[in-house]
Amino acid sequence: MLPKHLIKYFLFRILILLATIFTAFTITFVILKIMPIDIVNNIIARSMAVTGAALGDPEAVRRMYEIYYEIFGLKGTFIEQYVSFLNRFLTMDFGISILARPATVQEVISYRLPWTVALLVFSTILSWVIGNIIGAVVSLFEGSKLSNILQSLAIILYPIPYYVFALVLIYIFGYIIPLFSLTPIRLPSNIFSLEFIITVFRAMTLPALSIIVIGALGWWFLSSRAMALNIISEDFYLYGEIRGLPKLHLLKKYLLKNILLPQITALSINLGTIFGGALLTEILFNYPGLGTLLYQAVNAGDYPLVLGIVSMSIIGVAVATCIMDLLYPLIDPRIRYR
Amino acid sequence: MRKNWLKHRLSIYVLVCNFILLAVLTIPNSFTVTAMPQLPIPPGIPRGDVLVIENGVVCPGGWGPDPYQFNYYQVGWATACTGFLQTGCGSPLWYMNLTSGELILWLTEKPPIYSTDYKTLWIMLRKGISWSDGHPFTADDLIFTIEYCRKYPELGLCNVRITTNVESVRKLDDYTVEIKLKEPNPYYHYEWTMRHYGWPVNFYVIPKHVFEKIEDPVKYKFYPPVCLGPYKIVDADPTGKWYLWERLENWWGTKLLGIKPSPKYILFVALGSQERSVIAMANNELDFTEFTSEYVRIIMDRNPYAWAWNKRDFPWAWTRDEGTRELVFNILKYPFNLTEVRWALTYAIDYKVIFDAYKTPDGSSIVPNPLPVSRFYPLEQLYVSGLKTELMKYNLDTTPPSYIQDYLRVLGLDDAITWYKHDLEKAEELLKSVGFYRGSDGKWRLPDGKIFEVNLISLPGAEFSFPLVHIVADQWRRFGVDVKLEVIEAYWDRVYSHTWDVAFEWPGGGFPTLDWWETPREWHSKNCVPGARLPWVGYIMCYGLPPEKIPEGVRKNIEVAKTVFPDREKLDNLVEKYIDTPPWDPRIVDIVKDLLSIHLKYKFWITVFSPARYMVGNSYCWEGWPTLKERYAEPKPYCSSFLFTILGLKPSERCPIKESTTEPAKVPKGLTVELKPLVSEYPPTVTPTVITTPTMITITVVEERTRTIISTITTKVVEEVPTIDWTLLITMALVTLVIGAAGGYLIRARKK
Amino acid sequence: MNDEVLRIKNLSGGYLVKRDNTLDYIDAVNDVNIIIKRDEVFGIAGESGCGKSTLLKLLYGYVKSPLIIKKGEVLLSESTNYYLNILSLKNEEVKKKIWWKYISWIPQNSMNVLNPTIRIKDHFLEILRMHMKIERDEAHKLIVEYLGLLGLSKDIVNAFPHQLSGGMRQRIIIALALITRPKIVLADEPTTALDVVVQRGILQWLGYKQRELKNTMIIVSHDLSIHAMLSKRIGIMYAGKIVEISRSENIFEKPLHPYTQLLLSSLPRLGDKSLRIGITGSPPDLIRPPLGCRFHPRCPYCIERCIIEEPDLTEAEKDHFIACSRIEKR
Amino acid sequence: MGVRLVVQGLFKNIIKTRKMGLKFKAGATIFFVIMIFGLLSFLTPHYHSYWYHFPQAHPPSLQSVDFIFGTTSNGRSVFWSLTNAIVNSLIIAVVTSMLACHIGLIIGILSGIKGGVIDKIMMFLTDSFIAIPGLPLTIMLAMILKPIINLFLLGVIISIISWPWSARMIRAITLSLREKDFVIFAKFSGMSTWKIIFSEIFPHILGFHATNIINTMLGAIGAEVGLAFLGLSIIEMDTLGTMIYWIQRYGAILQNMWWWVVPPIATLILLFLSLYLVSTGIQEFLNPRLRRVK
Repeated sequence: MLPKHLIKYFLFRILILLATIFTAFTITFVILKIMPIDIVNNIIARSMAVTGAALGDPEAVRRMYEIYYEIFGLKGTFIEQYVSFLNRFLTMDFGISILARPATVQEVISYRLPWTVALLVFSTILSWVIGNIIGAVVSLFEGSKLSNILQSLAIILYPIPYYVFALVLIYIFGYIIPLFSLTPIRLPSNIFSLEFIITVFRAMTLPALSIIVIGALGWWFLSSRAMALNIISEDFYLYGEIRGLPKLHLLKKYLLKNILLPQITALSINLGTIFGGALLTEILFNYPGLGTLLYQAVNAGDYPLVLGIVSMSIIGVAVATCIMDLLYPLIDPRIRYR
Repeated sequence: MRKNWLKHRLSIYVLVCNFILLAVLTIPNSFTVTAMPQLPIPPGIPRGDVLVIENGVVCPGGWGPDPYQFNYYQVGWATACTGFLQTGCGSPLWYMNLTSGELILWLTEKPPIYSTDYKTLWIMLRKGISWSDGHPFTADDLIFTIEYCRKYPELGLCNVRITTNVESVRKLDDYTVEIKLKEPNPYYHYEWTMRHYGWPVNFYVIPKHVFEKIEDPVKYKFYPPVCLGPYKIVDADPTGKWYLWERLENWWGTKLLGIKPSPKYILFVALGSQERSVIAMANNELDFTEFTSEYVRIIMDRNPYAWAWNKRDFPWAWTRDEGTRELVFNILKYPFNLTEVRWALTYAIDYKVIFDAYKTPDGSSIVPNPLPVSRFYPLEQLYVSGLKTELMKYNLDTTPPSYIQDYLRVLGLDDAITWYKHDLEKAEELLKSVGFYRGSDGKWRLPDGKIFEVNLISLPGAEFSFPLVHIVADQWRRFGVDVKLEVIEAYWDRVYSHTWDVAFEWPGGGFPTLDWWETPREWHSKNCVPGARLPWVGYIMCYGLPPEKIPEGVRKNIEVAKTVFPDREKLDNLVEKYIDTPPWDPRIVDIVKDLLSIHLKYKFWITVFSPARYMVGNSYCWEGWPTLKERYAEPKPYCSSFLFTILGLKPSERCPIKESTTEPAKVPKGLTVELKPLVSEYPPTVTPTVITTPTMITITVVEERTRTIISTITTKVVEEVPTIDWTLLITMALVTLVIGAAGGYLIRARKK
Repeated sequence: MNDEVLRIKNLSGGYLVKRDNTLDYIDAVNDVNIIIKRDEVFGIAGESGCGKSTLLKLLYGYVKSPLIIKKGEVLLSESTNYYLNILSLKNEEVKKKIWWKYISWIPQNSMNVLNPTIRIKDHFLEILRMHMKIERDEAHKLIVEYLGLLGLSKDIVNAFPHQLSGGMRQRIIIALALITRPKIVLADEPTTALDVVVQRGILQWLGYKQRELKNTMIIVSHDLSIHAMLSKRIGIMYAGKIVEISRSENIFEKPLHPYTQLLLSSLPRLGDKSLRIGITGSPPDLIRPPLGCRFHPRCPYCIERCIIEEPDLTEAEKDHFIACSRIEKR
Repeated sequence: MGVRLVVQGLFKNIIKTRKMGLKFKAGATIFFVIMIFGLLSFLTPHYHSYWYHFPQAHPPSLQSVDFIFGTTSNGRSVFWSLTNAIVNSLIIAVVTSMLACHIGLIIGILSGIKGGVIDKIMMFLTDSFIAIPGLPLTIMLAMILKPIINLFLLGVIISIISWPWSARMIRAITLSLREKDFVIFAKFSGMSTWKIIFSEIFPHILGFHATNIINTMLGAIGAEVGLAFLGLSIIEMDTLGTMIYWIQRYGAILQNMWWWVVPPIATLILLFLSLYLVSTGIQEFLNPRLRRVK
């Protein structure tokens, strides 16, 4: 059985988590409400403009507006709408997406979630692993040629805006050397076939590459190298060396283990953000992920969909942070519950 | 010694880097990599069996959020990106042949038959038609459609439009339907005729046997759709990026009319951006799409198989779009309620700059248009040339550049009519006449001393608004007007908030028929009642009315100015007459002329041009795209009439084919009839002998003279495609040089 | 019987440091000669920065940039007549053959020297597997047994370093150094981080262990009281040189070198109420050490010869070596 | 926790790498050159803002200053656009960094020093802002403020998503400082909280704060380019983002108009590079621990 103070701490942490999610949701809702877009008006007005025909009876038009406001949950005062959306949020049922009507928000998200998760989990973890390992290894050879080249490369790659890099990738691999097709892909039904792997590879390589190269060689590399250098100067590392432990053992047990613990926190927050999608990357690569969907929804003022995706992201990040806070003491023996 | 070597090492590094880059970039290029099409089609289907269409500009964001939504009567444009319209899945009763204005009898055997008072419409359906699931198509389906819309207010627009227009609907026999209208309306058949888009412009018939089982019309998705067209949907991407349609082998059209489309499969893809479309078409992964004038020159350079409107010759531009591009004034708001201000802003625009901005290397561009009427047969001859003397009063440019005149002549248009003169003096004079004055900073001030500000709004996605709005904003600013340009995503919502001054729109235009189009119908002041939401036509219906008559929705948001409009009554009368006159009646010509004269006099909108659109087909795999010479269909890839483009295609020898037929399936001649709906006193089934009133059009219009003049124009030859893309390489090399130099500096710095 | 364990011969070493684009050599250890015998606790004392720790590092063969060896040998008596020069071996060889087999190390600053992310037993396991090639399970048993022998609780085997007190950690470190029963144990300021009470306990324990295992121990500390407690012989170091070596009684009872005298006089003694006199001045800059006797700028008995001539370590009395020109002359 | 270790790591790392001074010099030099370029914008001729004033898509030539970098597809001088873009982008960057960093500084120090309930509330607010996905939030705000958008407001929008990170970092540093002897000593000697903040904590945070300002500038420039990419920046003005937006819009890369493509992208990369180098350089320069090592 857990000690009393631990239970108290756990409960408090979960309370904070709920409060965070609630506040973030409220902020999003308020901002969405301030947004000068009335999607019902937008949709009807657009149809009317294209029709070019008189709508005739003003009463009928007014009724039409009313019906739509009702269907999309946009009826009533600000507070009423807030309560209704909060209710939807609590049941995690965001109702019908206005853009994709009559599909529900969950349905629309579920079409794209696998893509986003596949891309971002894959590329985030890969860049995390690569960046940290390179960072730690390079710190062992601090001052050598390899270290200098890698460091310079990272310093140059880190600040390149990734959309510039993405564009370069598209032009090189989509056009000059058309290795990767730019057309959307079709997933084979058999997910265990070679064809499936090739198809997914084709669709994901370029966007993943753009994230991995910049992520791995940028932030992860720089931060892990910084921490590794920090650890190398610590007494326990020196004592490890004095005890004549093999280099590989030092790298694994002394360097990486101590670097990875704080980096895991950063990774978990990063993984939490995947539910928001990678907006610019997805738009640039025409990738069918949540980011593009969110952008479309924001543009159109599709409240349920925006709130659905943003809430997922909020919950993702908040829960990831909370879980890390709770689990961290288990992973890192130095930290205790406060 | 060593240090010296170090110094050189930097430059060696950079040089080596650049050489490697150059090698990487050039080697594959010089071997000309043959791009393997990697289309999202099921395995085993050869490229030649698939027609790949990008439907581009109309879908919001290029793709639909829910790909399985085909219940098109629901609010929004659910089916916009699916190929639903283009494949004829949503089939109308009639198509309009947009190159001639003739009706194409599709699901019907006859043109619409009106009663003499235009309160009843009889529709005679074709016998033997079946839905794609084999169920026969009858009058019940049509009646069910109308009743379905009437029954559910949740369907919104569909419900509103049926309840406003239709009194009752009745089945005379299995193939004859009688629609009773609430008011006399000789235009009602347009609601069932596919002219330029599809729903919400016109209605489709929905299958009764499917929809009658539906309890909640809001939740129903109608997937897979049951169609009347020659294709059925096979598969759709869950993320809406593509839709694959397969030819229906037992289609009623093949049996009844002998039409069998050539492509076995049609793939509609969303590529997301023009760049990607260019690259895809250059790689022959795309067969048809629309480009903007910037990108069309790129694709014509990159792919020798790319065909524009006149194959690879002048003119590439297709200028027969039904809409004209206008800058619409918020005429309820001061100072835009003043005709002088509107004209002054018109004269401050230099159309030659706009022409140049849209110009492509071959010399084709937009068509300058002083009137909100489409510039093609017969509207050009009837109205634009017809109002020439009127137009000349308004300072028309009498000495346009010769290249613009030549261009107009090639298109068969009146080369004397270009646009208003860029006349800043006159504009200045007009503004001063209403009390405006220039401040010391050169900016215009309102009489009360405030700076004259114009809030110009535009859609971001509409490629035709760009760069027009930017150029106009720039020119007005040069003239001393403070322009605030806003490019807004939720444009329509903004328009309906009435809080803008000038908006980019396309309320003008027209079809190759005698009547202009629907917009003047709403100009009647009876539409301006307090409770109404103003339909989007620039508020002409409210112009000149006292502010208290203006709808509250408007008054809530803007301060409505008092306006003197002496022609208000005249306009109302004209609109009444316009509504009562059938579209095929020659008397309508004079009415429209008068309407246009009023419009011209008060300059409610600045009609800037008829757009030049660049519809590019890739003839690598599919040939027979409609061209200037073989103008059998409209080339717009997102409109319903694109079905006829599909029917005109045949495979080239270059791509492997398996199941596509080698011949195009042209529409038989007998299907198209002149747009002259029949007028009868009795329902057709009651008296089989239909009495047609002989209302022949007595105006003789000059046939377009396109073909004969082409040879007189010097066309610019498109340069040969270079195998190695040097400039790009140099760009890349320079970028790496900069990066390399910085990197090298760092490396050297550390070495010290 | 040869009871020599380690012979340090003319050992000189220091640090190469780059400052403002000039390479400076810090002369940390200069011409040191010591012979260390079996079963002996040898103390090295001196002010901070006099090169004690550097000397220890050189003895251990832990030579890593910027530390370099200038000249000299560290001879380890492997068998009766065979000496192995540690400094001639390659880095890897030293690591494999010498460390923890012949020489082990008790580091300074016990608070931070244990890897915080692995358990105590893992620290032992590492050494056993690396230096003794003992398999995991066997090693585990061995560790528990060993810790029991040392009088440590079995529970700490599974503890993480931060869960232990400073004294406990220090014990663990000492245990780590002794587990392979090396001939020589080097202790670099073994108890500086601890409070006096714990310090005393640890030192007693260390002395007890040494007597039990009968190995040689070299203790480096600036704290003379530690030496008083443990060391049998003491070498006093000043500015990279050994200035006096003798048995600890000699050093404490009748120090000969003026530096030692001053060092001792600054040490509080029981019952002595006179004011303690510190040594005036500060240790010399080892980049440019003073000519002649390195202590002469601070030496109260400085004569002309001290400035000119560098004194050698000579045996002034029996087993009492001293490097001072004045004494030599006497 | 992780953040704190990263920050500490960065600090220590910089102490270790002795040649950072060169990085600072290199960064400052590049930045200086870019700034000089930007200052040229004060000489911008009035006709620069006009479209089609120059021939379209004219390659670079030396006939006049306007043509040094050629002209764009809409007949504007790339040279003048670039000089203006640099200034405008830097204005956005400075506004953002000033706002975000100082809000972060105040909140971070307060919650770090005060602890308890204040800390809990502030951190939970910060966490809430961190939990909302950044770019969508910016997009929404940009859309709300579109009718009245200007450079300053754009800066405000971007700073809304950047302040929480500053606050967290500053708090982490303050927390570690709070445990330090000198702060405890100051506290025991009866110094008031504000005095402690200003005399004991602040000097130690200053180094991080300076680098944070520059890093935020870097982030703001990047965020502006991202917004512009979606058409949500101020398209009427020249910024680095809108320059890239127009390049994209006119397909300049595919049209091989390298003279239009290279300047903004190269400037962007160089600006990022220089700011990054300067920020690492400043860390080295202002860190008191580093000074001791020297």
